[in-house]
Amino acid sequence: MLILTCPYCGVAAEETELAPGGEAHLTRFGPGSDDAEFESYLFYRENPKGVHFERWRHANGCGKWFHAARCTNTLEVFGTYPAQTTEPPAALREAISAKRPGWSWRSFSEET
Amino acid sequence: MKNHYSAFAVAREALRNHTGWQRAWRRAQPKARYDVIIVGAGGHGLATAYYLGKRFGITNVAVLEKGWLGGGNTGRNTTIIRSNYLQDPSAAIYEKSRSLYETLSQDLNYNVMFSPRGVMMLAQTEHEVRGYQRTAHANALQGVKTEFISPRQVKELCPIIRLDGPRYPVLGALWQERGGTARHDAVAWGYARACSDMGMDIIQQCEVTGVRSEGGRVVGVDTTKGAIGCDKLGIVVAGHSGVMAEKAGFRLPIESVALQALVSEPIKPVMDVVVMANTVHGYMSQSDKGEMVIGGGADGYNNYTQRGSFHHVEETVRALIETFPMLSRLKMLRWWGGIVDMTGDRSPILSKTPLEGCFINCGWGTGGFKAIPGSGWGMAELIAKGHSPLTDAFSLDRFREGRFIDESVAAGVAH
Amino acid sequence: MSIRLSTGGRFLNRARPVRFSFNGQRLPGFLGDTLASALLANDQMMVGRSFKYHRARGVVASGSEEPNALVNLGSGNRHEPNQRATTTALFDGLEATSQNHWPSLEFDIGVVNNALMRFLPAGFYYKMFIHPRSFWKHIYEPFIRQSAGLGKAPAPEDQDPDTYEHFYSFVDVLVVGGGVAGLQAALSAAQSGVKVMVIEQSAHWGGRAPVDGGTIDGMDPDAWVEKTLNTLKSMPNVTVHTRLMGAGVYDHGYALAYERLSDHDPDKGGVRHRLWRIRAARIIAATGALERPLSFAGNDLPGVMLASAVRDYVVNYATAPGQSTVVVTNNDDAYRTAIVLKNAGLDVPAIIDARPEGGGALMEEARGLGIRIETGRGIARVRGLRRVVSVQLCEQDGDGAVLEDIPCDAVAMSGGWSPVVHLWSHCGGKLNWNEAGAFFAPDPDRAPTDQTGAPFVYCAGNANGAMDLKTVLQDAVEQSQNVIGSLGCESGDASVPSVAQTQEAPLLPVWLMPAQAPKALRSKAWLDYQNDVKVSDVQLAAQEGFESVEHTKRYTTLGMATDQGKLSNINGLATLSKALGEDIPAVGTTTFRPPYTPISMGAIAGEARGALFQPVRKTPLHDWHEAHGAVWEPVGQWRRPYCFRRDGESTQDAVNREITATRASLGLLDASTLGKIVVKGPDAGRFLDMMYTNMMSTLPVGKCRYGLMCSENGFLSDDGVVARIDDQTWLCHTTTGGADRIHAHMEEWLQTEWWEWKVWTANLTEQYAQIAVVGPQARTVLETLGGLDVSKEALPFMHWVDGTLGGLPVRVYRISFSGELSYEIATPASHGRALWDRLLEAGAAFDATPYGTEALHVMRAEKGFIMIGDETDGTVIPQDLGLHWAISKKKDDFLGKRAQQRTHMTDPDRWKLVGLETLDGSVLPDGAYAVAEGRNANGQRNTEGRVTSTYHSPTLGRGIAMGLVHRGPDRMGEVIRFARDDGETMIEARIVNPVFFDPDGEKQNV
Amino acid sequence: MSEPMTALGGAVYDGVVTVREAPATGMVLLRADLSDSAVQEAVRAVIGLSVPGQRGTAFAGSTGLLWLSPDEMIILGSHAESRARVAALDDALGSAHALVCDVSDARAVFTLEGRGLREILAKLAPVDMAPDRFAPGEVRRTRLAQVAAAFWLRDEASAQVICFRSVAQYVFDLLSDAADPANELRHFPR
Repeated sequence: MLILTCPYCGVAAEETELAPGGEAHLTRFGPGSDDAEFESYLFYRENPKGVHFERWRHANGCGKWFHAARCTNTLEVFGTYPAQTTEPPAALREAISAKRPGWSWRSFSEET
Repeated sequence: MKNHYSAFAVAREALRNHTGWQRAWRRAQPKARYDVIIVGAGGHGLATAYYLGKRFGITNVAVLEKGWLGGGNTGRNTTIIRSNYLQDPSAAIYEKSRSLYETLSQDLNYNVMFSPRGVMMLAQTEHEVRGYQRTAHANALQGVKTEFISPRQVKELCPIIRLDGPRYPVLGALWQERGGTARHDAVAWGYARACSDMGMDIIQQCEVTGVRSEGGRVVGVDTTKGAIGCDKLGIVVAGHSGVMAEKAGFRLPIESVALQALVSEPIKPVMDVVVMANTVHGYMSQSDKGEMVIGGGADGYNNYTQRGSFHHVEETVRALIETFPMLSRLKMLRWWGGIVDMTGDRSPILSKTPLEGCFINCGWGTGGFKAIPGSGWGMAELIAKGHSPLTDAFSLDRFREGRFIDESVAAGVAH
Repeated sequence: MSIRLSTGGRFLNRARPVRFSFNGQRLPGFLGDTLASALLANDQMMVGRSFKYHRARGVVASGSEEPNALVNLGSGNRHEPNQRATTTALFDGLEATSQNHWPSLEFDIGVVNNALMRFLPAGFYYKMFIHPRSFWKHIYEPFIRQSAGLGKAPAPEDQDPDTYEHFYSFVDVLVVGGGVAGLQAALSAAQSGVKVMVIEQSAHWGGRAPVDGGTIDGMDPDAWVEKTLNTLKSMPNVTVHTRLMGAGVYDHGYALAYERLSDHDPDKGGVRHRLWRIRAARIIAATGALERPLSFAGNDLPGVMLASAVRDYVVNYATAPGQSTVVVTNNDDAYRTAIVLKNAGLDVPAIIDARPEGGGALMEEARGLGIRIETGRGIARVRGLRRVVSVQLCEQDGDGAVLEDIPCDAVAMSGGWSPVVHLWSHCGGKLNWNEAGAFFAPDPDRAPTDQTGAPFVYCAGNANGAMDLKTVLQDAVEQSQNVIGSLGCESGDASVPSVAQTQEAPLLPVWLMPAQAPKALRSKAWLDYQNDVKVSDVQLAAQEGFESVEHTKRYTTLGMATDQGKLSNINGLATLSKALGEDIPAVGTTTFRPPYTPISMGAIAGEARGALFQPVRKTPLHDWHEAHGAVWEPVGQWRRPYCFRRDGESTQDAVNREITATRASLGLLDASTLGKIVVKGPDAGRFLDMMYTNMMSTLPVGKCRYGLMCSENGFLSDDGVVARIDDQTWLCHTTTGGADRIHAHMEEWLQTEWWEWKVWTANLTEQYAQIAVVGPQARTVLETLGGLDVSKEALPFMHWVDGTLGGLPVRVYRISFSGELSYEIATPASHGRALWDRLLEAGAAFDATPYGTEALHVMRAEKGFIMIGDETDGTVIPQDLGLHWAISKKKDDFLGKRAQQRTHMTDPDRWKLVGLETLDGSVLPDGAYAVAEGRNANGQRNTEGRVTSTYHSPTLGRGIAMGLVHRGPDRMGEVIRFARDDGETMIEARIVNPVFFDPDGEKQNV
Repeated sequence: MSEPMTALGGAVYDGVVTVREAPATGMVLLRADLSDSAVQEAVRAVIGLSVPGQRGTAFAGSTGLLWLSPDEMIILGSHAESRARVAALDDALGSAHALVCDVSDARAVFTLEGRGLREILAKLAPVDMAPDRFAPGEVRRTRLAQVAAAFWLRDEASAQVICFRSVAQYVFDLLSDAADPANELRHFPR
């Protein structure tokens, strides 16, 4: 039973207040994209056993979408942050590097 | 030569204090190479190996298991067997599977306790009624024997059901008389014993750490017990398919989530059918031990812990109490979680992969146990011949073409 | 025989005698008894039958680990199976019956299994019943199921009369277990000021200490417990609860606790069970330890009990399981039992100690009391049929050669103690094997971790492997300090109470007695009493290659009974490891799953039963519908009238009447459930152009447009009429099911993809009641209400206007889903009922007829309008439905556009929407498929279409249907065949235009 | 014009606390960037109260402000005046990017009166109701059992709960059930 802190209303919300929204930071491919790009955008999700970035909505709360960095293997939460961004904040990535040396997710990794 | 199992054999052994029973499967060490390596000694992996030998005479096969055989979802599910699916490709593979279950105990000389006690899916809204009538029509043309039955018939088949629930009265049900359950561990053990008897090596405590390829073609695997060569590789590792695929150098359109199940304390027989109530997201059967076996919901987020969130259990239990009031005074004995692979259309993937000679079987989501024999039957053909009518529609490229196999259209969940 | 002692009994209230019944026999007891102690006090040694062999079973333990003493409790709609007698408090009028036997406890047919025991070893059923095939389902399985299954099911028709509830609690430190470890840990933690909650599963504080002796701070344990508890109760930051069991530990500090409020007093009133959902920053599991049985032949006979249990019954309940009790042990603790028995004036013929040198000070104390002590010895077998008659003494190191037969009527055994590590393990905590104590204990380096990655479960006392009073209290303080430190708090008082106790000699692991026991003895030495798993069964599993502990457990069913192996796991594991010739830690341990002990389903459901099972959503007109014969149809959580039945009418009659009346004159529909989402902002038009397949930005103010929404995957997901309110504002109608979903969908795209766009949305669905006024007289009735010009000129088709009708504030949309002249009128919900009443009043002259969802469906089908959920099912794209006119060609992007360009979506062979007319005028079956020639590669019949909607049209007096057909629109006039659900009988239908009624729209455009 | 009807016509239950459906209450929804000074100014001008901070409330007599999210606020007031208030706010907000709607009829309002109200809410909402964790003046959006709701404490003995109108009966039944005197815990200090 997860607890995630909503960056908008500041509530440490338990899972039953939240709705999961899948992988974060997807790039939308619309008309003009090729089949592979579009297929990947719709169906190929990161599925790491470890550090993951995902979307949540504070559905039974302020209604806002936010992002969470979470370990899918231990359920440790490295942090949450607003959805209006295209990549994880640098400070958060550093915090993760401190706890999970050598982590990587998509193009992001300890080095970046 | 292994023991032949029979009442006579048991009696004979009883008279000599059971000293004559041999190992159900040989203890094996990896050879340098095999014609086919199957990664994952769960039901699907073992069944694939079994039919490779049985149907195509390919017995130079190793089944590699990181833990203990049958220790994944095969041993964690609620053992429901049915084939009343809507879409043709699903109905085909699940019905093949169901029909193989009918004679599996005899084929394997191992009692898997297939119990065709009947499966009913309750229709509790007008929309569900229409959905199941559609399924019944489809099944009739697919050669799957189902019928849409009345509330009265529902009550006759399952006296503990409450028909006139205040929220969702039972308006009828989709009934498959030859659906049922089987003993999950026995399915894995029976296949393992038969594979071992054909000379195949089942190697437990052997984790695959890498996949070897040359010129885009698979040539072997690295394992915790050393490198092993092979011509063909079958990856059948529900819950960890993504992780294995990565080792093989390709990606899969799946996500891994936790699915929960629970059992009550055992009581004397009260329910001789399997009941699924999709409107309220609950399904239940009674095991031979007398436990009420209950399927819960899946989490909506990626998770490898084999621990689900409690609120799914809560939702399932309250729904079932509404349909089966007597449950309220039963006690829950144990609940647990398993990791399942979810695909974009919630249907499985049985397919070639970008790596030549490497085949994948995954994405069964919440419904894999019932498919074990059929999946093995089709997967073996796919590996041996390059394609199979049972698996063709479940190929990876369907996501690119938009050729989905969506079972949710008729009714909710796909357990 | 077992008896009640004339004095003593810590828990007994001798002033309060009660009567209870067991198998119909009325028996006496005292308040404070458990059912188990009361049964023993009445010499009821045999209390049940085992699962597989139906062997006689008696009480073996004194707590929640009890595997044998399970009963059917209560009667009628309060009947409950599998109640543990050892944790069931006695009350006046308690009714219990024993389980798993027929016809009676004493004479049980099932006991033939016992005679056949050698033929029914572990896993026998995997090897038998294979032929003939049909026999499994019809003969073998029913027999196995009937003979298994334990308790009797509650009656199917009975509703549970009791109620349940949940409670959310948030604490810094949750202490599970009210023994001295838990109390001390709570005290040291609380002194730092953090919020502490202490929960104890039983009704009594102090755990074993008061029974086991020693002194704490110079007080006897009882006094210390009372003092400490009073201190805790006096602290504002501490709450303490009894009858509240720590059931499960989940991620992020979530703990489930199970409170039994009235099981001990059913007439108390109020909820029966309360499920606590506790969020704790840290959990201290002071859950104690469980004593292990010893594995010798006949250790399952009624009268053979855990030494600690015998002690508990004497000290706590003044009940002596036997007059003459032999104690058998591999450790010093069991000597306490012998001493307690002796001091209670009972006979102890011998203490049989497997250790060659025996024990320490306690042994001397026992010897001093004149008790005979046999060291290096064991029990070859226990003699007796349904109760103990004698034990046969042998050398522990031998093969069971009998040295002497010692008469006795009870045996107290102790194989050492195992920490209760369930809560530690639930959330991933790992264990280490402790050689000296021969048990698994928590490995502090592999603790369960919380959302910050920090360990959040700590074990203290016995649960942490600290096994004597002194180290228990030291460990409690130490763990408590660790917890406080990990929370970054100032640790308070870290002093440890002084303890005086008797030193104990080391234990000697004994996994089989005697060590060289032959098969004959091993096959009578029980590991799992309830499931009848014996030492020989585990050895057979190993012989057959079931080497993993999980395999063995599943093959033999060891530890899978209702006690979940609390007594059998370690003994079974040790037996397996010996059989495999491996160390115990190498073989590993099985995972512990919640709950710690079974909890009621009722408690899990909590308040969500009956009226509170799920919310029912009601429109402002709900009560009127209810009062006027509404046949309800659940639509999501809404209830919508399917139709309104009048006296004597069938549902079908009512639907036909409603349609006819509406088409002839005037119908009224409660459309309040339709979603109403307002979208406003400089970028609102641009945004809606992305949401909808059609162009919404160009919609003129004052006009309406029908719009389609697709998922990004291309499939049609919702539809509805959009109205342009002003320059920057649109109002989007959605389907009933769509309101919340579509609003969330809009917000998702605005917040996570186009957050730069200036757009606000609000879901106004429930602000308005909305009523459709439909039929030739629609305009007249609105004119009768007055206040608004709704003429053809003032309010043309697909326009809207604000104003008042009959004095009520309204917004009127001139739209039609029926093909009739039709207005949808929105008014604030608080005026909805008033508007409805006025419409009925004004409409009376025109036979104003309220109609339901089915009439709505039929009328829209007569006009060939699609319905989301009927024509669509998540696999249908707008192009399949001939809705190209609603898909903008001008826009280079909208959600779903790219998806609809994929090969399979543009395939000309897709099934497309057409109308269907049966040649004989009958109604096509719902969901029927059109059959094509031949079969596919899997032998399935080929199909070329399916029915999506099918109705009897009272307007046309025939069956009408819509369906998706292979290249349908190109095949107008063609006759195709639909199969009935037998797959054989065919119905012929002609492909026609889906608009069956008023194709030119003359009725709606008046 | 007819008298506005509330969902339950003022239903009442007397238990550990008194659960009462409040009379028709005016509610205006404001969606705008609440940190925008123009927006704050407009609100102050029309309502006479300052925009509260995160999860905050502001009250003056029957008028109140509820912070629902960084861009969402509810203005409480008399039911009769809400339409006028919408117009006034629209004027005051001028060109600012904002959405103002009358939502007076979209919700049901309940009052809880009595010292036991914290434990009533703690039975239904996954919220720490301890006095040192949830104080008067804070508004909490969460769920009550199976539906979304929001509540705030006016003082230790009175709270207000709002939920959507369609589930008013469900929420009233929930609160009444939780307030059954037979199930009182006295969990929180009073």
